[in-house]
Amino acid sequence: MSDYPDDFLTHVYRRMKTIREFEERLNVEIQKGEIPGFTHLYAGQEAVAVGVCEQLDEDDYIVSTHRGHGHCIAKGCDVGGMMKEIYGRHDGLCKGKGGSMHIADRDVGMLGANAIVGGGPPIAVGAAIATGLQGQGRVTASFSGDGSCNQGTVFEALNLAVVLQAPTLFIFEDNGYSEHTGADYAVGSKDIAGRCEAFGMPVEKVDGNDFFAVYEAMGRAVARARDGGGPSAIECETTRFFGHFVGDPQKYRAKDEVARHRENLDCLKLFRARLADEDRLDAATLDAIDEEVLALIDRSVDEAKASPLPDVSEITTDVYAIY
Amino acid sequence: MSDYPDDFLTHVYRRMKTIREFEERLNVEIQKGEIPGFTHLYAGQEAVAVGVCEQLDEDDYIVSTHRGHGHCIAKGCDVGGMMKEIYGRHDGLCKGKGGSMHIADRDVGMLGANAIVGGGPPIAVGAAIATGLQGQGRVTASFSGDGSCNQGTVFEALNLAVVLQAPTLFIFEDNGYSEHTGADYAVGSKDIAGRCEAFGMPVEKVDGNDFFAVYEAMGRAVARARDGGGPSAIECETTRFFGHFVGDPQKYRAKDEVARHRENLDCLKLFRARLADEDRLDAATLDAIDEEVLALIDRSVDEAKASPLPDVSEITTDVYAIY
Amino acid sequence: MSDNIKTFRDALNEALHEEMERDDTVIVLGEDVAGGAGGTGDTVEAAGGIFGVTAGLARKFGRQRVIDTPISESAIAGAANGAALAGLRPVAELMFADFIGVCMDQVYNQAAKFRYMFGGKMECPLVIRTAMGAGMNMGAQHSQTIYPLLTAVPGLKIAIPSNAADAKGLLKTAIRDNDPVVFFEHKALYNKKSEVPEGDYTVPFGEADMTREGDDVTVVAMGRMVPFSEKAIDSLAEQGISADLVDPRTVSPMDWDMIFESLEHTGRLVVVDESPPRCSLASDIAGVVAQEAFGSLRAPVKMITAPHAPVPFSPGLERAYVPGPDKIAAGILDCVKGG
Amino acid sequence: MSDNIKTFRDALNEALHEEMERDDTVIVLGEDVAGGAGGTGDTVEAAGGIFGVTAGLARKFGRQRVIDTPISESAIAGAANGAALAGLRPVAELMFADFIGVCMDQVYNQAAKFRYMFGGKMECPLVIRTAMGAGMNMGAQHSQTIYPLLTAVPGLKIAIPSNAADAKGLLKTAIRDNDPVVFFEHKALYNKKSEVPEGDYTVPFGEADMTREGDDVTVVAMGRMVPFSEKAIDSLAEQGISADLVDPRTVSPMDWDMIFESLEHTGRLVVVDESPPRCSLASDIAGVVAQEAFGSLRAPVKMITAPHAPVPFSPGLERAYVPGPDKIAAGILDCVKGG
Ligand SMILES: Cc1ncc(C[n+]2csc(CCOP(=O)(O)OP(=O)(O)O)c2C)c(N)n1
Ligand SMILES: Cc1ncc(C[n+]2csc(CCOP(=O)(O)OP(=O)(O)O)c2C)c(N)n1
Ligand SMILES: [Mg+2]
Ligand SMILES: [Mg+2]
Repeated sequence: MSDYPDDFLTHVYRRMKTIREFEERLNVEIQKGEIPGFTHLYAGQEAVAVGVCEQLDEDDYIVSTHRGHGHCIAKGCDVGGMMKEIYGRHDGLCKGKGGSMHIADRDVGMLGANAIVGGGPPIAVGAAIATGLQGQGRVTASFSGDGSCNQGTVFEALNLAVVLQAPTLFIFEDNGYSEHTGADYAVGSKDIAGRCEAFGMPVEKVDGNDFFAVYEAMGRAVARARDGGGPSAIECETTRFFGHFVGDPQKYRAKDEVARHRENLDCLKLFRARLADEDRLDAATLDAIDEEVLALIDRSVDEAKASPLPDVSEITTDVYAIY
Repeated sequence: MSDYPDDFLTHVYRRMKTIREFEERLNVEIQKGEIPGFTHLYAGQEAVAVGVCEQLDEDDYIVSTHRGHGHCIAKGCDVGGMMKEIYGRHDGLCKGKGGSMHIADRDVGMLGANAIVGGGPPIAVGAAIATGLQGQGRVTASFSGDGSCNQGTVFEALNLAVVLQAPTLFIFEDNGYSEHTGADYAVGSKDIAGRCEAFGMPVEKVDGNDFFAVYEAMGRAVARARDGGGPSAIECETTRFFGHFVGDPQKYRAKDEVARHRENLDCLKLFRARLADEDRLDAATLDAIDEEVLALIDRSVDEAKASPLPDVSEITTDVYAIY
Repeated sequence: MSDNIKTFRDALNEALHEEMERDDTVIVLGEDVAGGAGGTGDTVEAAGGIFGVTAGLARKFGRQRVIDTPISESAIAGAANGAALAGLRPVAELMFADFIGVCMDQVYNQAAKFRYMFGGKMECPLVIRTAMGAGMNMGAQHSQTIYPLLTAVPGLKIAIPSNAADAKGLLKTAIRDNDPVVFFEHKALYNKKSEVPEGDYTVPFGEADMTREGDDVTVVAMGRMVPFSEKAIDSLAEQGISADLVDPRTVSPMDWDMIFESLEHTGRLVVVDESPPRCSLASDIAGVVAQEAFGSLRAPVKMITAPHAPVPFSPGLERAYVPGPDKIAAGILDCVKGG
Repeated sequence: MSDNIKTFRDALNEALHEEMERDDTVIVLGEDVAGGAGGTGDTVEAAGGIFGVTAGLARKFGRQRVIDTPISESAIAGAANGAALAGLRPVAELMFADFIGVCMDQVYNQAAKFRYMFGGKMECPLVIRTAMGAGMNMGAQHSQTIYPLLTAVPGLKIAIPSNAADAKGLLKTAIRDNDPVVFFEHKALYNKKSEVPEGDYTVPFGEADMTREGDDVTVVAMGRMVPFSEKAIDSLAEQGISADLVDPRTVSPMDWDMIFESLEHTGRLVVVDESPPRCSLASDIAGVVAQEAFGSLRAPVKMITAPHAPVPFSPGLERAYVPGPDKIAAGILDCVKGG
């Protein structure tokens, strides 16, 4: 870690912290009834999104999932625009038409969250075909969960990427659950990485709560892909700090599981501990970032609440309408 | 082989020969323009169908593919009824409504050919769930091709069978091609068995032109499944003696490939050679079977041609009609 | 409140309990239908299905008959098909109707066609239960009413209950039917309460229900559009307008006769469908009427549908997207005044 | 015979060649579209696609732009989506339209909805070409005309050419369009020859073609039903009956105006659709007319469709299943005599 410059470390910390506070705040606002719809929080998994996206340039692509806020923030989506979108406001990133599960921003290479489990990976292969053809060494990262990796579309994408040697990075976030179902039940082989390997691509399995582990594995995979070495996969073991969606009573988890994981597997805590161990950056610097992040989130919520809802005429714009 | 009784060997030979001659004759009739539609011939792969189905009882199930004639005959479908079906006659196995790609016969445990690549395996898992629940140790075999094993539905079926430990036998017939595309191209990992293993089931890879190899591997898999040991897979390397469909010019194959394979990989020849080697059954016995089979096929074609077409009123029977 | 007042959800749950009790070939499968599996906690006590419709089934009937699956809708629908061909009566849950896209083949090419393709020799007694509809701000991929896409498919039967009593009776009929049935449950109705008769009863397929009777216009509506249309019609009473309201309950088979008979009396037709307009149930009914009951029509047919757009997320947009009582009332008025 | 007489297949092939030449962001992908890959033989010389529509493209434009895929329709459609979002103009081949069932999600939930869900900031300029229709005894899973299922989906454009010239012009428009287009090619038309203008031209979406003009009835038909309807109409001339024949060419967008205008003149509507009746294009058009042009109608609308059944295999059954010229003529006669 000693190689990483300070500004990189503060940047990474800020990104992870921004995701965390974004989600913690959403959890509060949703329970207050301020936010419409169906929201899946990413808290706990920040090291994956940031570890992956820090290896990407702005013109590389990502394709995300129903649990996409973290991926969006990590890829550089505007936090204010996201918050407005989640509040359904007219100046949200998608004009309020998409919502939490459909945030996208081509300007930063974010090709879309996706409310269909397994919807993203085939799309990612297509983006990789495009950049492959355009020949600038750009890559596409595709996020999937442990549950998603039982959807047939995901395997088709893995195989197609191998056949075409499309520069795709398949990131599997194993947070142990798909809704109420444990990965130990639904993934018959109990081994996601082994599947990727069997489809013919190199794979690494890493501790998804350790930013550096994710970042470094992604670095190897991206280098290979940019170099014409084709697709790779990374399996990240991580944990979900909230329920599947906000309001989920989580009876299917041991009573103390979340508390234990918040204690022992919190990627932000681990990151700070690692910095402390290696005597990098002082706590005050990080605390100051915390303050800034909290202020940013406060501001984004205030602005979202103050922002107008879309005009009803927007219902039939942005689609070819024939009535 | 010395363990196998004579009547088993003659039975097996007759079944394989029946499939072969059924297909050879269809090839002729189709080119004469006598048979409607789109027909995929199974010739060359007989050892797989028969090796698999000989391990099954009548009340075990199979689920087949677009290239299903061999599976049907091996499972005990009436050859005359099949021929009539392929000719579209009213007394065909499916009243002429299904045709070559949609032959089924529940009475012999044949749950249907399927014109959708990858359509069958999920259905097979369901049949296996049913027999598993009914608790009589019955099993279901599911046939797929090398091309089919790139369809997402197949992977979903593999995983679901493992999760539920459903007594399903997944038979992959690698005949080297899906339509014009080589398995060496379309199967990114070039290894079907490895995929099955990665999904968590035991798998054997066998010479699909060797009846005994298929039969014995299937025996082990079936024994395990009947015993509550869950699903297994078998990858059978074999070859297609005709084009993808009748009329396919097969430019994508080396000019002499079919001739070479007919010479060296013909499962019937290999079966006879093995019998001769081990001094079992004389040629005359087998030649007599050949004669009987040819007579059976002749008769089935004659009867099919003589049989009436379905009455037009049949268009709207066997479906819930509201107009 | 009488004990017979139950939610739509509980009525469905009761139907499942009773049918599983009555017939041990009935099984239930889907994602989290048993409450989840694996993990570190107590899945048996967890709700059954994310909408709770299958709650308690696993505890009562065991995990052999109430099967939690991976997220593999093609395998779920396909396994239901195979189990049905092999003699069971599976009830598969497709969590959101929108997800039909990942398992459409098993529904429209397989289940729907087996009996016909196989010459009448195989039946596929399968039910696919699925939650549909807008109203909860779930966005474009979790809010659709895709029943027109499946009504178009010969071989499928399509049920769309609008109240708790019908939900229970129709689900029982669906489970006992020997053809594949797709059973659409509107998410916004799950918590709606109404009277549900005690014990075992069925509601036949192909028999519509007339929930309002009147003189000026025939309104046909399904699912959540039925209570909305009732509101609309009731609101028009003070203007002296009355209507027949036909709730088909199943749209395939469809009770055309009740619609045609009503039209003989009223001469005017309004069709209300939460789906976008093209190739919808609204245009289907309007089209059939224009052919079969043209002589009865005294005014242009009026179709009230969602606009030709995906379902928007933002609450105001979604509210305006879904035909509501006001819009329906305005449409009825329009139709009555027209012609 | 003039050089401009070409098959429907060759017209499509020409459009693909010209568009790939004109714009190097156009790529083609699908099963065997390049002729196959791997294996022991010579795939470059093999036909392009099993219907030969993409023949010669791989040789000319290379396998980077003409991509053979495994049998993975969800990945094909999904990859086309991703490539489109990333700036290409993919033309994906779905070998048979019936196969939509294994990739429906990528078409109806993804491609169709991106632009809307993402607030207008992303376009998905994608074409899915697919072969449809009965007439070749391919059975229930290889013979359907599933365009109603996709016409129902907001966000998709739907083209259904009926002749070689339109096939070429519409395919060019489809490729240049910034929305996803599903392009339906009737298998029984591939070998049909007709005049195709030289060089570059486009046929706009949403503009119908009137291929017959007359007084007694308006016939609307698409795909193979157009030549069949022409035959039917021509056969009625000796009985003194004449008809407008409207070929919409695209059914979404749909040229309603031409239909309404024709109806003002004729007062009678016959809709011919190879699909089964429910939620079909036939009932869609009939329904919209019953709302928008009711005043023009002097007789019941007549829908001529396939029966509500899967497509049967046996040749006699299949022939009787598909609306043919005789049945269409009888339907027109019926309509003209009625009301
Ligand atoms: C095709 C499809 N099936 C089911 C769902 C419902 N659903 C949404 S998220 C989810 C669980 C996904 O689990 P996983 O992939 O592990 O992601 P996580 O929620 O843990 O991030 C399910 C079943 C869906 N959205 N799409
Ligand atoms: C979903 C689907 N996609 C494509 C096809 C067209 N098709 C029919 S058979 C076939 C090749 C199948 O290859 P394989 O699984 O190896 O079986 P084989 O033909 O060699 O027996 C294809 C592409 C189809 N029927 N269904
Ligand atoms: Mg998970
Ligand atoms: Mg093959």
